[in-house]
Amino acid sequence: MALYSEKVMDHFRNPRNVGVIEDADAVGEVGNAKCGDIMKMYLKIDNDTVSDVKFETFGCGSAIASSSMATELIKGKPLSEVRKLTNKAVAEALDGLPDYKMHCSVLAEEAIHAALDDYESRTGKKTE
Amino acid sequence: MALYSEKVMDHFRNPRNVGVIEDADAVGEVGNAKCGDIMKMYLKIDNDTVSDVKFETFGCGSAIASSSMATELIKGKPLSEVRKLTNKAVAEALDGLPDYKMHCSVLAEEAIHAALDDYESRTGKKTE
Amino acid sequence: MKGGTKLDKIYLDNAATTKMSEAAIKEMTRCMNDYYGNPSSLYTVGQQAKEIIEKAREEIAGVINASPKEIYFTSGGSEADNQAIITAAAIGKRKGKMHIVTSAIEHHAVLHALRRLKNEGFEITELPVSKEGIVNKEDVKKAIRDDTCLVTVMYANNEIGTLQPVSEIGAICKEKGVLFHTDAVQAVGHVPIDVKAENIDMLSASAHKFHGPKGIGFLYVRKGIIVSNLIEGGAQERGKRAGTENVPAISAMAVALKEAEAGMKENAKKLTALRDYLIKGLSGIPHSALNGDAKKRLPSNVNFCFEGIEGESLLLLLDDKGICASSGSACTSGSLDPSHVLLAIGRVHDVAHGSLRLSLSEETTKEELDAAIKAVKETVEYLRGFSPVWRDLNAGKLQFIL
Amino acid sequence: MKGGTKLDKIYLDNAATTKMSEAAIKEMTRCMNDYYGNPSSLYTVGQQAKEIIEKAREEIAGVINASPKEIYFTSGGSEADNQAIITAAAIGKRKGKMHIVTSAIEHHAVLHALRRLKNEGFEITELPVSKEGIVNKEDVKKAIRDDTCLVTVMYANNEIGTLQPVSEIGAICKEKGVLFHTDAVQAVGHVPIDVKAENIDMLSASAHKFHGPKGIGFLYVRKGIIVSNLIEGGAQERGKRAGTENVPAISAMAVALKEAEAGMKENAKKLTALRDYLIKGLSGIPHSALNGDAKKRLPSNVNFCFEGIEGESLLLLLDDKGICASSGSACTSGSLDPSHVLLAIGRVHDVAHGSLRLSLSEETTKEELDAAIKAVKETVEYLRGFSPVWRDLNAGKLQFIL
Ligand SMILES: Cc1ncc(COP(=O)(O)O)c(C=O)c1O
Ligand SMILES: Cc1ncc(COP(=O)(O)O)c(C=O)c1O
Repeated sequence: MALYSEKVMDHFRNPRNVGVIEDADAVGEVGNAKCGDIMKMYLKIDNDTVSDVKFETFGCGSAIASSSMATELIKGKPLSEVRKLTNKAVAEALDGLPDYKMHCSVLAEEAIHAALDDYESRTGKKTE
Repeated sequence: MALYSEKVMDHFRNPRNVGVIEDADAVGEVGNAKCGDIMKMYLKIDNDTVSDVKFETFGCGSAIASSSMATELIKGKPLSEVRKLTNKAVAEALDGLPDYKMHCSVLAEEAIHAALDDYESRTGKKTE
Repeated sequence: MKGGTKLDKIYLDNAATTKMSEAAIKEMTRCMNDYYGNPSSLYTVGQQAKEIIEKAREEIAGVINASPKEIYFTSGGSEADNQAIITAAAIGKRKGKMHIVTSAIEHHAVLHALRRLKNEGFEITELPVSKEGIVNKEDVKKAIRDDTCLVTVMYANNEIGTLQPVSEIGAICKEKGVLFHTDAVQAVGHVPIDVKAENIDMLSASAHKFHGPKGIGFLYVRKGIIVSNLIEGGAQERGKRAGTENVPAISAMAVALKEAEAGMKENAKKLTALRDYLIKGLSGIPHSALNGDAKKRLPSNVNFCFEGIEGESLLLLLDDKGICASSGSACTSGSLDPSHVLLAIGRVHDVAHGSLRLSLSEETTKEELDAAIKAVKETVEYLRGFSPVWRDLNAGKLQFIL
Repeated sequence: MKGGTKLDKIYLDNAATTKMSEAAIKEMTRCMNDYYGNPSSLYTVGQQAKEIIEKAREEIAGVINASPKEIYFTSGGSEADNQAIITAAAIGKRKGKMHIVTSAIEHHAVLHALRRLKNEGFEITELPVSKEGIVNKEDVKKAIRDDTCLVTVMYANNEIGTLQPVSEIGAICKEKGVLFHTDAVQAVGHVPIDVKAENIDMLSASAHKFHGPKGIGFLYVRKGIIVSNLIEGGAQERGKRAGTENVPAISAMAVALKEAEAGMKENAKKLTALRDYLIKGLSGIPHSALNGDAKKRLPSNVNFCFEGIEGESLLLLLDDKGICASSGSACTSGSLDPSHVLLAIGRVHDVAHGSLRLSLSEETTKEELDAAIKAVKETVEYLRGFSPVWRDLNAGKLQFIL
């Protein structure tokens, strides 16, 4: 009955991979302050694999939890797999989100895709 | 705050002059069962004075109390004075009635007037 | 066990309102003390309150075989009735269907809500009832037209206790594709109800009729029906009923309803026996008659007419003897008209004025009923003693009706 | 003293709802146990209940200088607001006056009731407020037209606590012959109100905002104004609000209101000092700003915006630290728009998302506020620590607004 699942609250209270990677190989930022949610993902990429990831988020509890969970889901994963990350996977990994908060998981997906796009345009490589 | 004044309840619980005068000199009946109130007044008249009075009433608490009070107000009174009995006097003597029960005091007035009319038509005398 | 001080009164007006159960009072008090947070708040104290109302919603839904999302909390039966009716009317209006079928014996909450719709251009068909006070399902079938948007027929009548053929009407409405609302304020917690099996689209209930608190009730609306707001404002009740949630009352209502459900079978059996005992006792009064069907009635309801006397004076004198009763529709409203329900079952005005409703609770005892029967007998006799109507009846100037 | 278990929480959401006072809980319990009779019944048990509600009506009327016949009990503030508005609309419609003046910062109960009227053909003028959140009385004067049937401006705002120039607006409406309603849900029991002196025609109140029970409130309507029913049915509340009277809640509301009145002066003084202490403390957070006027506000209300963070995450983390707060309008409704009140005082979306309302009660202590200030400071700092917005602001990529 609680607003958020235990998982969401855990990732909200103890977000994993918070912060900045100064020399990131890819950066993705989505959302805007007007809507109340901004997510920024920093990726370190070695051998087509996410070797490190950090995030910054301005947003509600589920936005922070979604960012945190998304970083966990892609850390150490090959880019081709990262490309396939969906918002549904993020939400499921969090044991669900309230309907009206699903857009937070969408933002997380988009932030990661934006970072991959950034990587493609920096390197000319394809990630899918 | 109670529905009825103490006076009303007293006259309702212990109605004065209840009953019938078999050899009445005047009888007045008003109201009808459809409306929920019927009052019947029996008068004994000596020397143009109400020497005895009895009533029968089908009706609510305030109808019974109004009949009772009305009989008290006219008992022993000269007919000219009885003629002047108003519903207001009955209601006041009862320390008031709820607005929507005022018609009960009107019925009492009318029952007495009907009895006086009956007396007039029986005797040819004028009562006012 | 009901809570509170035992009055040295014989309370036989449970159809008007009931004493709260001890468990309901306890739950109310618990919530008032410990769960005052706003259920719409994010913090724990608020979320705990939210959990309490959602648990209540689930429990209440369970009792009538609805799903929790189909339950909307209201301030009572009248509000639920009004909201159900404006909901159906709004849907009807959108489709150009402005005809409503109802019965002649509905509660004022339904009656007056419909009267307002009439002023707004709706056409209302008021079905008659049998002399036992029961709607004929064939009449319902015949009354439904292409432009009918709602059938609203109560589950059990509040004055004469008659149970209506709800599941038959539900089946007809389903077949015809017309919304069916039932005012079940007198029935919920007293007789088993299954909104699915009985094809009920909307149902109104009020907690104080089943030993819950006053000022709280609920409206069941089948999934898929778009609910119209009566009270606009905040997003409570999924945006369909604004106002900070009455957490203590909601939870106490659920407690009372669960209790009522648990004891329903046993209580109904016990009450039916008591009811029939009371009916038998009162039938001993000459020129009296039971109002409503002898069998198809709430286990708790007894309603009589006595010829030659008027109801209010009877009630006041019974009160003096410690008996709390009513004349049918509880009302010191200034309306002097006799009950529309008694008129609908064919009681003429003269007789309808002399009605008495005695409604039992699970705590009513045979001894109390013996005292009540004695008191009613004596009082009726006393009042007849100086009733000009009674005199005329006995003198043959008027004809006995009963 | 407020009743119940002491939570080891710091409850600073008294604008959403308050803890019931011990006396109110006691009265509620007393009535639930001993006065369950139906106030519309004839018998003693019912008449006793009637006496209780009429005494409550007198007491409540006294507090706002109304007469008892001008008080109608409702299920809360939302219902009272809705009924006031449909009352004015019905009168307006009859006279062909279909224009209503309101403010941009009304509660949703007023806002949404007016939105519905708009759909029915009424024209609504929404007056702006100053950046301090106060309606300009000259604007009211200018907005009133020949076809204006109602001015509805709240007494005190629920989010930012600003007190509106009610008596000035009252005087204008009186002069112009236009009905004036004020949603005083946040004000009743907290600031002195005199409906006569302030020329208020209609006023809404809700008991749970002044340590009374939930699910009960009242609408004051000046004598002579014909009240429209929101809930149709029985003859309760002189035929203007159907439903079996909620005796325990009505009486407990009166008890709470009398208590509030008795302590009002002293509490206001104490709270104002605490409020200003809290404002001072929070002002120490860089790039923050008080919302609403610093002086013309409820003694209990503090509302801040913090740049670079979002409100919900702030609230959730404060809850973890034992602090119950809200972001302004209590709402997990799914609406993701920032408060219309904050937008109305000129806060842009970016900043409006980062709002925090702390609302005090008479039991709030300086120690609690110290803890709250510390917790807010730490949490804002923590959230800014990984806010991309905050980073951009500091990097000069975005411009600070506050
Ligand atoms: C200003 C204002 N108006 C109306 C309401 C509605 O009151 P209630 O929740 O009691 O219906 C509230 C509180 O929620 C309020 O603060
Ligand atoms: C059949 C019926 N419908 C509706 C109501 C109204 O319920 P409430 O008084 O709780 O609003 C009642 C009782 O008063 C009732 O008996």
